[in-house]
Amino acid sequence: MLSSFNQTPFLHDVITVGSLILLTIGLVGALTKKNLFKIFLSLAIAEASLFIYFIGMHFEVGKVAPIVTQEVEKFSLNMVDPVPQAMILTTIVIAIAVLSLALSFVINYFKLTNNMRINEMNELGEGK
Amino acid sequence: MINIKKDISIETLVVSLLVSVMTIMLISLFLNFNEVSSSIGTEILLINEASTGTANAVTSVVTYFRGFDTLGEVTILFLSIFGISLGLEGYKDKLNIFAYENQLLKTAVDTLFPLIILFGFYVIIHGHLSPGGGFQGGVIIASAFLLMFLAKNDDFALNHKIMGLIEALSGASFILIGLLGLLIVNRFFDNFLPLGTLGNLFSGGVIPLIYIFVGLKVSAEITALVEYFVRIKDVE
Amino acid sequence: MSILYFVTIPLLASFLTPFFKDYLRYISVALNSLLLVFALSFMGDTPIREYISFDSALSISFVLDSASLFFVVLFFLIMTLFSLYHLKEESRKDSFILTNMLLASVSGLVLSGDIFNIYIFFEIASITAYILTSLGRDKKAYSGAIRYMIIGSFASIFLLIAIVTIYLNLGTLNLLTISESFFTISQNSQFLIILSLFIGFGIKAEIFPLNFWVVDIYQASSNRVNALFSAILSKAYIFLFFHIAYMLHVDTKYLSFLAVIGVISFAVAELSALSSKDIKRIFAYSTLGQIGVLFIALSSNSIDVISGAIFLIAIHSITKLMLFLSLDILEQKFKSTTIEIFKNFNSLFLVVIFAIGFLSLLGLPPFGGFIAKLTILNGLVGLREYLFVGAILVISLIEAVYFFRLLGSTRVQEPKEDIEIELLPKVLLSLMAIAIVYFGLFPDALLDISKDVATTLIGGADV
Amino acid sequence: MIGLIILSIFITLIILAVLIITNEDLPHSVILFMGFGLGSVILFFLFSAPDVALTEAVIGTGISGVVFLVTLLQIRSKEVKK
Repeated sequence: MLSSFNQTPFLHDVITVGSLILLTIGLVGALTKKNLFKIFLSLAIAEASLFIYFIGMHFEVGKVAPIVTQEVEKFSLNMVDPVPQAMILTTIVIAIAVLSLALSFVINYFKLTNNMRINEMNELGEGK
Repeated sequence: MINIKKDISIETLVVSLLVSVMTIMLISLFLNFNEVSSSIGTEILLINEASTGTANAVTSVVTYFRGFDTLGEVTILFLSIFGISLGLEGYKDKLNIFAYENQLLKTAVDTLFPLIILFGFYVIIHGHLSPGGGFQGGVIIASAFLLMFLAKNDDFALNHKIMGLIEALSGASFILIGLLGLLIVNRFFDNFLPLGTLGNLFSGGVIPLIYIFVGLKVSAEITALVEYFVRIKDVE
Repeated sequence: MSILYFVTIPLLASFLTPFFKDYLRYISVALNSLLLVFALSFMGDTPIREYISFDSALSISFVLDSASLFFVVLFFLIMTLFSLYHLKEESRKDSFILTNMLLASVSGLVLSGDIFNIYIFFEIASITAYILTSLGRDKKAYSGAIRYMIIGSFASIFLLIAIVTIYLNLGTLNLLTISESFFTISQNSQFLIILSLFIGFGIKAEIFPLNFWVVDIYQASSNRVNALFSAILSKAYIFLFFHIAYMLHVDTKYLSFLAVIGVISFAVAELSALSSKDIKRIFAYSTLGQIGVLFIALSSNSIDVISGAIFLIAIHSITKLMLFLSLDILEQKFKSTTIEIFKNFNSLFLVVIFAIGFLSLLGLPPFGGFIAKLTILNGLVGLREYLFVGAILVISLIEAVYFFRLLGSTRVQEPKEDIEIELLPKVLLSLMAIAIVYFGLFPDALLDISKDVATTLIGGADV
Repeated sequence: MIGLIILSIFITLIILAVLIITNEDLPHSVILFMGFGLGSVILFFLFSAPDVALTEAVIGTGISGVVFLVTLLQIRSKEVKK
């Protein structure tokens, strides 16, 4: 029973279900919350869940990091795929760039209107 | 802590239901598909040592095989910080938001600051040998400056001219390395330096060079970002 | 000669902005026109495939075929006109950086042959658009920018889902390899990938039902920014949308779904424009309507119809650039964009410009829009898609109502104010108007190019 | 063993995510979000991805936490002034 817990298929199932639940929580939060701050927090969670899913699905039990060290002396197929890691590394930096820009807009908007709720943002529309 | 009555409205219910259905479909789909045995990643692992000479395959993907993505990523950071700075130009009276006096922190930071910077540079220049690299090291350097902002309040100010210069020059040199590759080896970002021995500090051709420029640019940009966020004050 | 210069030179220029000081406006004109000439020099040499850093599909590839060359030339042409328009004004650091970034990202979007690289350029273009929206720095601008960011984050999350699924299923990111082996993956995964790509790119390509936010963004931004959005950004996303759709050889049922969505998009946009009282919003709705027409035409999978759509893209870009720039002259005078200002200005030149723009958008002879719509309708009749032909004709009537109402209000007897237009804007606006008339009278050359582009677009993976 | 560890981290992450979104107190949410980041750092480390773990630690958790918190401070400074 316990030994099956350490098999790759079980791990992949856990990763799939877990990270997609996280994605759901993030998307639901972003769609239903009214506070701008909470919306961007939820979007950050949704993105993080994708990162976890992508890295996790390329991990198999027994595979090592794609780095040559004293213990691992040669590149081989017993290493995890480096491309998803590079992609996620890139995406994490993009995510923080977008997030900080968004938050600076939120600060500026709040200082002008004293409002943080998306359903009260009524500056735009017909006849405004 | 959680006020159930206030939180749940019809809209919330509908949206949650829709997204949950989507997720259940996604899960059922993702749970039974067959993973491919060979991908570009596995091929890169096999040729990495011969073609790049770096000990860290992730670094060689980030800076060599997918170097253009990294250029785009640095651009995105640059743009985002530029956007933040545009929004704050109108505000006068830029003071540090942390009105906080702590003698212990002030004394400790004098010792810690150079050490953190040194560690950041270590992470940057060993990017092709161990985990880490330009982005991580750059942010570590920026965190040293964050500590300075925390401890020294308004006594510590950045020289914007030098910061802008570092940012512009490191970004431009990043592209120029690519263009040099185009002129010398006829391919953008290709290697025009000797590869060296795997595992040595001086190895991997242009890869450490690219990571050093990325590190400089990222550290300058994240420091600017932190400074902007820390110093926004009200419009009077 | 490397095709990467289209991306790297604008990036290099914007990184080096601090060194250029007050010469920014001249540099931007020189840069854009040089790159335009450079792009034109590639004519006849296509297709070119270029790899970065490593000569195989392991690395990123860039592809210049006649379709992407057409769009690159169009973008640099629009940007040259745009930077010339600003030549007499003060150099501005922000507009220099942002226009260069926009150019780099849209040329990257159309040239790149790697799905993750496209995601990176997608993000650069999005962030540029967010900052452009926020340039007004008042509560309207920030409100628009925040909405744009929220909706844009959803788009990038869905695009990321698509990329992750593709990599898990196929183990590659190269578009050519993906297009060759896309049919091998299971139906369900195919559906998921297509759905995520539709949501991700559909939000940015401004297609119903994902376009509810667009008009607010146009209202929040300045007219010059809207000119860029309408003439460059949305065109790049539409090209990308159909480029990928034809690359993946998606099933015809998805294509007919896109055509239906195009009809709905067209109808909803024109009906909403009818009740709008703000010219900026009306122009935005009209852009959405034209995008609906483009979706009907581009999803037809027939060279004749698609060449009409390509023609329409070129004409519509020039028309919208002209219209938004002329509206900018009015807004600077009256500080407002309600339809009332059309009754209050006295300038024959602007009236003529607006009339040419409106009539060309409506598709009346002898303007460029007429040829475009005629080609599309002819092609659709050839395909026996009479339903779409009828829909386009009926909805164009609605479009006619509000455009003629706007034109008619310029002749209303009310106190008028004179408008002075400087020489350079006048020359440029008339050049654009002449181009629209010229392509209406002598469309053959552009039609030939459009046909070539359409063939490449449908052929997709032939490179 | 690794299976159980990963399972428990996922359960923790899900609980944290729910708490982040339902919490009424914004600073609490941010602290919980940094905890969420820490959880994903451990996951990345277990998945043999030290580079991503390091990046997530310094960027995803460190800088984004700082940015969130400073935003709150800015907003609060305005509210106190009123």
